[in-house]
Amino acid sequence: MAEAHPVGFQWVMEAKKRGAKVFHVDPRFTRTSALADTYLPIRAGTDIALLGGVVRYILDNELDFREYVLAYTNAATIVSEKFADTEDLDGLFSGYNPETGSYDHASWQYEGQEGNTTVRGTGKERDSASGLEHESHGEPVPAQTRRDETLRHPRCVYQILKRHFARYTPEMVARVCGIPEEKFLELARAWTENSGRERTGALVYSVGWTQHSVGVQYIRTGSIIQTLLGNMGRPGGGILALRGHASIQGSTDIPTLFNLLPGYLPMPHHADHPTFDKWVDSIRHPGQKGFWGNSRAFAASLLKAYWGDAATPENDFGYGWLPRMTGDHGTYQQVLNMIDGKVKGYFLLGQNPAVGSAHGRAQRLGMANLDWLVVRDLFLIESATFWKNSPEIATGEIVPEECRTEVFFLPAASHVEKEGTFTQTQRMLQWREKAVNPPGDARSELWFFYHLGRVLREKLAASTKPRDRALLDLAWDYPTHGAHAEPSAEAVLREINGFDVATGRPLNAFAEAKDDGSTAIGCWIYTGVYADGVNQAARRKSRHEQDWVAAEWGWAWPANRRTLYNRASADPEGRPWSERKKYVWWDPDAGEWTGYDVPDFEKTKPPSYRPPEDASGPAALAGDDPFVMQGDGKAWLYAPSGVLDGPMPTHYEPAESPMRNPLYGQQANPTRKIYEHPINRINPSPPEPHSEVFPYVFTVSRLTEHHTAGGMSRTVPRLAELQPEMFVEVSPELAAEVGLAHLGWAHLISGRAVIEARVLVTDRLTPLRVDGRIIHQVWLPYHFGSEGLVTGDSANDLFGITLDPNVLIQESKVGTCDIRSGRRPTGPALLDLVGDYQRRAGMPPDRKVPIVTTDVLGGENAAGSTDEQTPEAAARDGEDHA
Amino acid sequence: MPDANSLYGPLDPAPDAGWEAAPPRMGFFTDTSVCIGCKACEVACKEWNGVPDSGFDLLGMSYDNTGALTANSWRHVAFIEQPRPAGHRTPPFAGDPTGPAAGSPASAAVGAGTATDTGTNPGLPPGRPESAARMSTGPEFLGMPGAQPPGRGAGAESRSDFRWLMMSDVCKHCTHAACLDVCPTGSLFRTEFGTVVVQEDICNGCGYCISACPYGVIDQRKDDGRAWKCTLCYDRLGAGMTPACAQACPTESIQYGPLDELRDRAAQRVATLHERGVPEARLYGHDPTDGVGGDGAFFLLLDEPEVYGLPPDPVVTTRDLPQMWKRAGLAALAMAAATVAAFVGGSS
Amino acid sequence: MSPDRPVGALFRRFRERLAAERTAVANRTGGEPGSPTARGVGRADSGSRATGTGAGVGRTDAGARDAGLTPHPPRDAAPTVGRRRGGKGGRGGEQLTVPPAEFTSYYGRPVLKPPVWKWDIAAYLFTGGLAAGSSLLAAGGQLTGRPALRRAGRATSLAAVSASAYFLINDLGRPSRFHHMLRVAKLTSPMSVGTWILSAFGPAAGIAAVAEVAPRLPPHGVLGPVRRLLPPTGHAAGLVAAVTAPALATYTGVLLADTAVPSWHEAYPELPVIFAGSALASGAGVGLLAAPPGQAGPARRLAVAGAALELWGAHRVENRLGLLSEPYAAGTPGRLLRAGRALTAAGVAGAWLGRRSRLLSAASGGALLAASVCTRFGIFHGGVASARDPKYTVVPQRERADRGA
Amino acid sequence: MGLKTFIQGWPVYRQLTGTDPLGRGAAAQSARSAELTARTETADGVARSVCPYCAVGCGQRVFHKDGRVTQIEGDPDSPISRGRLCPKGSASKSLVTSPLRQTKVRYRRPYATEWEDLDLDVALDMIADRILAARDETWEDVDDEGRPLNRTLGISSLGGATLDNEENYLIKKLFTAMGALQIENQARI
Repeated sequence: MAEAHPVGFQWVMEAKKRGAKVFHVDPRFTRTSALADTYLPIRAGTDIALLGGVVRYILDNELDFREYVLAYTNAATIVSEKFADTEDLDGLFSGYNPETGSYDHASWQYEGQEGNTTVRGTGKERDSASGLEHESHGEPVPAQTRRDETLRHPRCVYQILKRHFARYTPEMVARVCGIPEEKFLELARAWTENSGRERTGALVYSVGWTQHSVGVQYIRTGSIIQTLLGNMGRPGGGILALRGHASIQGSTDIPTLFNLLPGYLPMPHHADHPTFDKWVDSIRHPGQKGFWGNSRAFAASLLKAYWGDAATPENDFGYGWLPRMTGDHGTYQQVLNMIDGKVKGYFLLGQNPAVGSAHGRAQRLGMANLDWLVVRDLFLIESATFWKNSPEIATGEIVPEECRTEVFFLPAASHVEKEGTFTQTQRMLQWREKAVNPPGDARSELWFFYHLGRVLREKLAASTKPRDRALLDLAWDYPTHGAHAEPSAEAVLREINGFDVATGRPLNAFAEAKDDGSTAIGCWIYTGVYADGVNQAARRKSRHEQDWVAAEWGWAWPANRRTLYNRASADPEGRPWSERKKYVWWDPDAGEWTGYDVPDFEKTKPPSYRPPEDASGPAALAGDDPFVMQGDGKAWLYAPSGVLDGPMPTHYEPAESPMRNPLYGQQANPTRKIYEHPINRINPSPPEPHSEVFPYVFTVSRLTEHHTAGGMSRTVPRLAELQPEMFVEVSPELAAEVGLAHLGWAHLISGRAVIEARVLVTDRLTPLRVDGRIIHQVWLPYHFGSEGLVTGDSANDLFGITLDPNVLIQESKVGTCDIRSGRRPTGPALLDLVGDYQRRAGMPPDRKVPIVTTDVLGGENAAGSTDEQTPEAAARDGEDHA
Repeated sequence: MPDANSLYGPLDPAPDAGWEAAPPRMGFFTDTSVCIGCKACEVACKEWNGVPDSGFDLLGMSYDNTGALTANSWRHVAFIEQPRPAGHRTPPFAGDPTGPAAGSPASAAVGAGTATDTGTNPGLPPGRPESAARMSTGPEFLGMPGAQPPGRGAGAESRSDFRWLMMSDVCKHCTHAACLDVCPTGSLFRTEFGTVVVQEDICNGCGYCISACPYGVIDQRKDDGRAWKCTLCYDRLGAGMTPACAQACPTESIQYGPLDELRDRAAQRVATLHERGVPEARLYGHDPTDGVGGDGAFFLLLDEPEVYGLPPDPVVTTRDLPQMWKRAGLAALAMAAATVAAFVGGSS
Repeated sequence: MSPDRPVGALFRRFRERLAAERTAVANRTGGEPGSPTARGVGRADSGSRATGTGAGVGRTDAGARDAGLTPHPPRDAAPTVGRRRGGKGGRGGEQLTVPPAEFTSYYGRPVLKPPVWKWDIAAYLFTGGLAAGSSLLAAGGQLTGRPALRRAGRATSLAAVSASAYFLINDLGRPSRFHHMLRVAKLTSPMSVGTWILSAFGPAAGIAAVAEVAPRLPPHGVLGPVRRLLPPTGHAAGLVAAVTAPALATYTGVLLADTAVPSWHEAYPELPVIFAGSALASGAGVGLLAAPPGQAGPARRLAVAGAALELWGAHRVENRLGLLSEPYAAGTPGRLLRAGRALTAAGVAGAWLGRRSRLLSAASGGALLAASVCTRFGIFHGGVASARDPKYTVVPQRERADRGA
Repeated sequence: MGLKTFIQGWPVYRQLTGTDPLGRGAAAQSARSAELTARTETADGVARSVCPYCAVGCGQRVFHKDGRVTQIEGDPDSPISRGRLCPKGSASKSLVTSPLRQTKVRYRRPYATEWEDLDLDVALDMIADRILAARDETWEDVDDEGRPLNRTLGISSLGGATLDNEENYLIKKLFTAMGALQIENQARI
């Protein structure tokens, strides 16, 4: 955190000053470790084993915050007797289908609801990253579930959890993670001792967690701990995702993602959502509890915002115009399609996949096989110059004279040359004022897309093709100003906020959304950012003039709420759990919820409220159901649906690992998304042979002095001089083993590429004793590329493409490689070296990666081919580190 | 009239430099125990003061690629990797199969030899491998690093302990500033805030200040010939603003304010750290009775000053200036006498 | 002739001779060329880095002994560190048995910034002293009726002071701003004081020298009055110069001492004495070169006085300062100072033995001048070396701090 | 300048007559130093902005004069950052004023080995033509069961996560309307 989010880290130091204990878990000793009270070096890719150990420690010693757990979680709920755990199936859950490499969730359901799930073969949920749709939109679980408040029932969630994590003992944690037992126990003790009624503990992660083939389950494990300890919805608690880009949160809220529409509404799927009603019902699940009950209004209002007058109840608000998904259209699928010549044109908008995405070589070869490429950026980044200055030029894989890609580079306006809002990592929108005009041809994306749309509509004006109606009928009349006819960002923000179609009055809350076309809302969760016709995101009331919640600085969605689910900061009766930790509470005299923050609850719904049998939507939430977006108003320790790779987290080895999974016969995530493409060779892992060809584990992350792919830091002398060269950090032990010298050269080889770097021999890295053997890990920054003031090989070139099944985020935080002293070969010799390793490791182009590695299913090794497809997900942050 | 302590001893420098009704003396307190080594100070300083870059070479001095305070780096963040206990923290590598503690010393020894063109003179001279190694391992280190491969050196059997020291160095703005006193043009002068500033419109690059500074701070910019160093953002102070580095510092490692307040705050901080089991915490440059009359920019350190590249006990050269003039006078008289004798005495 | 030529030439010859001698020694002691000491020679005026100094010290001594040159004296006053390193080095070091440095510093880098003064400041130390010495000689000659001494003294004084001005301005980072020196008058700044001394001395020495052309002016016509007025003006100016000369010669000692450079600062009691002596000796040298033996008596006596002061001072700094004496004994500075001592001795001896030989007198005059050059450069580079090596900054301060603690 | 004022401006004179005989401070101050002011004081204006690097969302104050950014520093009012910035945030001025920034449209023809210039409006027009061509070439109306698809898989987009919400909104709106489905973002990575 100190490394990648230094200014955020000031609050950790603040807490430390007040006596908080800081633990840091990271494969390498970073600037954060230097300031932490305790640092735990861990084998990359084993966090679930560590966190699972903590879960076990909590349950075995009954250290959970029992009142909280009973009232606010599904711990007491009884699960179907059909459910079989990884304990019984050697690492698989019940319902696994080796053909599709995915799960049928029927057996995971609560007792008596086995027939309820809409989810059968989840292969298509995976391909359209739609698993978490059910977590965010709520799986249909009727209010009344069978519960055992004593938590003794063998099939209640509490007991199932206990059994599931039974084998995550301190010894096992040591065996898997390489963390000595004493160290682990110190962490477990501190965490539990500092949680409960009087104290809370916070959990902070970055993409060190998300960029894994089991990334979502990492975070699930964290949630389970924080929920058991009663740290959710309470001040000083929670799980904080430190995301890596100024508006990456906004990029998921108002997504430019293939499977999402603004406000986490799913992109329609050609098979599942033939009609507007089917689409809407798949979101709101008629009869279900919670705020998604209103989603018909949100959906209708979005389409109204898109197509204005042309969107009417009669034509389902133009639902028919929406493009339909048929499966995986994610960025990595796109790149492979580019290589296969299926994609004509590619827009890169302030993004540098040639350096920033996994498998840089595939990225660049894909770009080299387009008809045209549009790059909009501040600088000539690697992705704009791949045709003249990429590693593939040296190897002869790209020959400028033979590369047909037509490239348009359009200079972009910087953050001070345009106005608009960023949404930072705590969901807070902050408006930026414009300081100066952009230089020369530089323009904002707002300008580019507004005018691109204008030109397209002019060109199509005469068209009678039905396909063009969506463009021609688009509501696209934004006021412009200035010499460049810059569209008004405030006008767009108004549309995002939503307005009453008749009067144009900006809406104040998403509760005002209507499903009859009388309201238009660009992104329903942002409704309120323009409340009372005022740009709330532009508020800049000094922190000195308001309380510590600082509710009048910027605007946070939803409804300017700073802490989600904050109803949980009060007990079931609505009283603060403790005076020290009071945040939001029920005021009986005023008859309303009050506190420091905007209560995340219907303001006047008393704690004592119990819904009538037939209630649905928000009305079905009881006065003590704090988790208002959940189908049952409860926090889920066990997820009967929604998480595609299991109702509970399970440790799987990374897709590339030098180790056999010590916990189960199942080696890696059996539902991970893999691409079998000649260019995407995955290094062998046990039980496959030849894993010893790539004996070392490598992990990559950020340096404080650089930003992501370097486009905004290697171009700035102030930053470039602070970390001027690509390097690799190795432990003295590994240096001695391989014969590496400090500041000498080394090159690293994976099944995809070979890169070189200067060597830093440092005691900050250590070998780990894991399952009876020594594992060496090396660390690399991934900021370097071939352009800019300082250049170097790109660490991301080493990675293959394997994705988390829930959100289709690549595993780019851990891989296997070999490391050798000296510089890498150049030209064709470089390809020979990689080829030689591929031969030795047995990685032919048509290699099938074994998915199931346990014979519990009768030993059949199903290849990870996937079935047909479907929608959504909250994707997570690109880079930086755990 | 000049103060009795004009050349040595406790002194409030601004009035002594002729500032009547001077504001309270302002300064820096840099608390290295909360420094995260982010280098925001280096960048913020360069942005505000328009300081040129100081070389694009990987120095191999841990994460320090700046190397030293120079005319082109007015803040410098030092990084020291030591396989040594860090206060109350659990040993980071306890129980790990680590080898002998020779990684840091050996790497430091290599780092000692690197160089980069800082664009300044003398800039960043290379160092002595042995004392570099010693910095990274402490007195127990024996033998020449680099003589044996990393990880095979002498020292503890395994390095369970480890700490990473970071410290943002800067001009000390001494109470008795030798650079200022020896400056023949009055380019270096004492501001009303008690700080020491080079006036770029006056400096003629005589270089005297560079030899006079006991901390090795001030330095000469090659292409321009003048001497440059931290001004404690004199222009910002005039506008009632905080110096750029202190304003940027994310963790309040760099604190700016009236020196008296800072000294109290620092004393309390040391006390707190001692309570919390960090006995190695000590102040540096805070004492008005030290060799330079106390620094306007002082530090909380976690190891001996020399480990951070600071002189252990600097004394301002002008302490002895009266003596020097006396000696020169005597020598001059001797010269005259000798001449007279040579001409009047003797025959031929 | 350009004022810096003779000095430059002299200096170059010295470097060549010492270099030759060094390699001879290196060969005899099996020291490979490119060894730290060999590099040390090349370092003399290059301003490049002194990495190997530590390792070099011992070898230089060993080499020096084998070469039959004056070994540098035992360092009784030296703190433990200094002695051990000396002793160890004395046993002749192969590369890997360099004793561990018993001090710490940040990546072994210098704590101080070594002086940025180029060799022309060292040259100025000489020319300034020469100007002072010769103007005293001139005044003496003027008052005791020794016109040869007067003429030579005045001429040399002007030449030397002009050279001084050139060196000083040439060393500035911003020569065009040399006049900023006159902005302030600071007693705390030896360079400021020196500037004002020079501003008094320079013109006086100039006028005195110009006055020497009076006899060559036509007795009648416009220049007639000038011819009559010049001599008395010259006399006055000569006396003014002579009065300021001792200050000019000795302030430079303070100039070097008033720095953080360890071996300069600690030598503050001696430096003015050395420089005074060196100035006298060089002045005397001029006398011996220029004056017929008949008039050279005072010069010979001055030479003795100067040599005495210079040798006494030099001996003190090479022994009294303990560890901080090391830089004056080691490497180039050591060789320069030893050469200076030898030349001074030779010069004095020559001056007395050659009382009747114009040639021998002149030679010893030259030797004295050369001696002065060597001494100045030796002292200069000794200080620079002490600033380049963190040892000389850290060890004494650490000991002081520990004593204080 | 008269001789009198010259003399009085002479630091030596000020030393002799003033409160600073040693010439250390008041007497030695130059005219420039005496008039020195922070350029933030003389800026034409200051914009309240937000750091463009990571997602912490630190407040920035952007000072500008004559249409040029003259200083970017932390906003002390911000409850998030309290006026502090990391090295990247602190380097923002260098980022936006960098001489390396491209300010002209660059165009690379197929098979070309060098960039050439192109007028912005022409570029926009050419891009529009290529979009329509790709769209026509790869348009899918319905799947094999006749269910609507309304899309093209011939166009891809990958957006960075430093774009404004307003920009992302228009991007998604326009691409969706033209049937381009393969719109992705750093958020996936």
